[in-house]
Amino acid sequence: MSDERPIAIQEFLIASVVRLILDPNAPPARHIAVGMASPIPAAACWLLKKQGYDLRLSLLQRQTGGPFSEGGRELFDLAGQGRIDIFFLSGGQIDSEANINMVGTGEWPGDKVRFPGSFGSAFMYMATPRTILFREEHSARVLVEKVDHISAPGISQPEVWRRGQAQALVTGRCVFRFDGTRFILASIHPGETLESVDSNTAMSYLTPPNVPQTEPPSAEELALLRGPVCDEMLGTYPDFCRRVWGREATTPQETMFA
Amino acid sequence: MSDERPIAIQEFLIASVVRLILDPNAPPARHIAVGMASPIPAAACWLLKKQGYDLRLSLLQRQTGGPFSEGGRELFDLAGQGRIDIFFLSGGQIDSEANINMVGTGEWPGDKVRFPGSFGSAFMYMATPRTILFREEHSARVLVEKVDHISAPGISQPEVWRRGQAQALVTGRCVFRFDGTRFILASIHPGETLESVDSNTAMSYLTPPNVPQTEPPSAEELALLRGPVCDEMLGTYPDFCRRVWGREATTPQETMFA
Amino acid sequence: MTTISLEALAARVTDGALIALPPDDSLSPGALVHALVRRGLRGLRLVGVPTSGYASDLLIGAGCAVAIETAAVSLGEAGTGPRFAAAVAAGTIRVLDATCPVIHTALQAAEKGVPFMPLRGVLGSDVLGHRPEWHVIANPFAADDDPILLVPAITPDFAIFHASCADEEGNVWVGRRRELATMAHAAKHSLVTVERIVKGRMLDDEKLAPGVISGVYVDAIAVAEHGAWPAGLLDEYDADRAHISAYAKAARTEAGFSDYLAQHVHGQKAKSAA
Amino acid sequence: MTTISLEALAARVTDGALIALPPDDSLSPGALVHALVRRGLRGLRLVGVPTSGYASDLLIGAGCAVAIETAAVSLGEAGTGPRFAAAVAAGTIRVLDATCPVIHTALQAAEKGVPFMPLRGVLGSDVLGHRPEWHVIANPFAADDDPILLVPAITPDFAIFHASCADEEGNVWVGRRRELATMAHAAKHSLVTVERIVKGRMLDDEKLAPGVISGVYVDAIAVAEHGAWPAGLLDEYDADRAHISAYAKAARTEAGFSDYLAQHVHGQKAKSAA
Repeated sequence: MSDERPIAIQEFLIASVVRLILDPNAPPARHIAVGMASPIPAAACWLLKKQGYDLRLSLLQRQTGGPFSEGGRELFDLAGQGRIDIFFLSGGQIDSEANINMVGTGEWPGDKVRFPGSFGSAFMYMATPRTILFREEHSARVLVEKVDHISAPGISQPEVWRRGQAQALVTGRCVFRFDGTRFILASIHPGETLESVDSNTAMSYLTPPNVPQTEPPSAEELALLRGPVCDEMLGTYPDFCRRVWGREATTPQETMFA
Repeated sequence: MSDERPIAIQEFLIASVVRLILDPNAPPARHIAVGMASPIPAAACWLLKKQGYDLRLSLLQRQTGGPFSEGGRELFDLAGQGRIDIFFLSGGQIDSEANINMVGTGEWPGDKVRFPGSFGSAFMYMATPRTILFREEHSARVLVEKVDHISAPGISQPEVWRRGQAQALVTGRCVFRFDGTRFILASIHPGETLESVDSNTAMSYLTPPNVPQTEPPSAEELALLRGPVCDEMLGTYPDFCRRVWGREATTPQETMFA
Repeated sequence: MTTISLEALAARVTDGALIALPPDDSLSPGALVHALVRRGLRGLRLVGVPTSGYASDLLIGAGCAVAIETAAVSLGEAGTGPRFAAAVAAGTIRVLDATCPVIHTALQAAEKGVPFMPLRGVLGSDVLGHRPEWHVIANPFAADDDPILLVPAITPDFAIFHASCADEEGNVWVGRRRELATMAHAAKHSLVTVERIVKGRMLDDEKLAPGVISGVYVDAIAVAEHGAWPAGLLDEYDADRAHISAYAKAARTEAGFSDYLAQHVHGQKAKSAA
Repeated sequence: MTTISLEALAARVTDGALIALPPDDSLSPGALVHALVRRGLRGLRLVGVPTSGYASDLLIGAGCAVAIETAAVSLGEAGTGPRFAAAVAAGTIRVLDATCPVIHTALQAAEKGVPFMPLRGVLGSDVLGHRPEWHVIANPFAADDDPILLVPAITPDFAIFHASCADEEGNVWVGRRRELATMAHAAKHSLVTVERIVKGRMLDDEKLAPGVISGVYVDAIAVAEHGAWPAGLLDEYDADRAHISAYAKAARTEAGFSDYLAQHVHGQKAKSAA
């Protein structure tokens, strides 16, 4: 049974996150945690689980079940202990030094547009060996040369304790790799061009010769996403599931950590 | 039904501890904690509970039940928060400045006689508004002028954080009050004299004129001690109950916190 | 411990108090917050443990709160708390932006009775730059230069939350939400609503005890059925997402928020008094 | 997680390792300690969390341990651990005397991934005077002179303990003994014996989850029925006081201790191999 629906942009992002997680040149991915308000990373992790990869997955956004028994601080303690290999962060603004702004724009603490807040970013970004940045909206107001406020810094002075930095930034138009000091365009999604990326990006980045197209999700991946992965996510991300897959959460579904 | 058995010395100690807890001039006793290896304080607290006093009692030496749900650190956290009003300490040596030694004698860490160790004393003595010191053996080897090693100090410099000091020291021969800098003989148990106390004490203390006899436990108190209090203590202090009250723990008894 | 009414519980809270409360997905005290709004409290300073949502947005919108320390004010998929965002724009709320583990750490410091506790990370964040009361010291245990953050203890006047049940001695079952235990340990007073009172002593049951907060920390309890609403409660009931979404829409404007209060908060008073 | 044999579990521990273990009244791993003695390990450094008893005394007496950090080595009413006391007198054990909350605090520091944590009290104790690696700093949050202790994190190589049960994913139920959770969080590896393996995932059960340590911290599990013996296990069985009292008597002398080992520890090997 082939699914003829076009590939949604979110499905491209999810597939891109999956490729980044599996990157054989990156540090190992044994335990991945996904924070609040992170449907795309959550879907990528579920996809890997459904494909049978042996990884431990800790999802924060669950009211019941879940991996923790030590309350809200266990995620941060785990990361502090060095037991979380990958975390995901987004931001209202992201800049050319991989700084993220989850506070707001205008004068501190965000008198122009106020975002919810920094959550655990100021800690997790520095405690985790690999951080994958994601932001569906790829526009000049999001990808800025310099964020109005730094919730969590992309680069630290050498004497500052830090286990890792951003591995990459996945957007609705492309994937940027981060090399420790700057972003490098790694692939662009179908329908986008170097020009469309450039004109919607206010942050600096490097464009190497021969930027490939982003590899789309495979048919098998799409089938898993639209079926069992969506099933897992309906309970915690009903709006996302409706928007991307047209699925409605009928009964409350609070499936457990797997 | 009158109990004709003579009053055991431990019963005198227990009654003395009860009087100290109820001292109307001392800070309030709403929540009392009793540490490990403290049968006399435990009996005093049970006696107060059985008499109907409204106080919260947290006994550490229980394998099951008990007041805590946060593991072994909850007692210390409670004390740190200022929620424990009275604690009890003993020592292999106790000296004239109310220092206690739970480490050992001879060279550090106790090459002559090694005691079990300091347990929580170095913290609890300073975090608790009232500490009642107790030691059944009243001899010149226990009550020394200066302890070989200080597990927990009786007196601190003014800049050092401390909520309280020893209220008193209860021994098998007498009760000493502590006035913040020195011990003052407060009462002597029946059968003892000023001379018998003095000849068995190597620490300095003040002897006021007219030292009274220690008030013995009342008939009602004795009946409670030998009945329901002993019942409560059989599970955790079987040796003590055998020695003092001649009772054997027949079946394992792990009564719950009350 | 005898239970008191919801309004009597709310009456324990005083103007200007420092109030710690959990986020919407962790035993949020919806009914108690409604009662606090009805009391018309002023000058409250809120602490989101470690974030907050509907509860804080309501207290801010109703003019009860003058300050909030939190890692976020979020309604989940419905975004930033709208009355919070409006108060930020208007400059009518003092925001002490934090990051989640800072708040956990600051409450753990109060739990242990120490004046501060260290935390890794945070250096280089503007969150730190706006908290002059925090200290960065040289790690005295390191041979090399190793700056590290110290955050001061947070000792709330009141911790407020809604739990499944309490027993007759005031022990409260919060399950795996241990951050509520830390919050209660750190606070001077804890005011708790529960779905129901159960018989016996939960601390005597080895199976139940690990999820219990001892009554030693609990000042007063009121029974409030469905008292987390519109938030959910563990495995007992789900959040009312439709309501929160409707709230987020209504609260975009001052007028919409007033209507919401009239209908869902002050309206309740008449209902519960009837 | 598949379980392994008790001897295979013991084989994970390496000479010279830093081993954290609980006191006799808190899920003490009696059977595993016997297996460690049978392995003839050398150079172990023990950490009592926060005190220790029979288990440490046995490892010290058998020559497996060269150092111990603890707030006490106590057999309860039977007094100081006799082989520990003998080793102190002979100078064959390095004792890092501590006080209970220091050890809890040092493990909490490792749990949080910070290099140190402050603690009140302790100033003026000789325990502090013998720990040159500890620091006393001026509280940077105080206006006046306020010295305060900082203790370095303890990160054990192995945490070892005996629990009631584990599920098939390696989640372990320890009930209210949360200090074992902290110990497991702080340690690099946790080796656990259990009475039994249960079906399902305990972390999915809101009632059971609060007493569970997640399998993320657990390296390997062996089933050892009555594995706390001679210590007791929660509400499942009591300590064998008569045995501990007999041990205390036997272990007063080197010869008596050797006889004890031959009868109760090495004797077990033949039995379990048969």
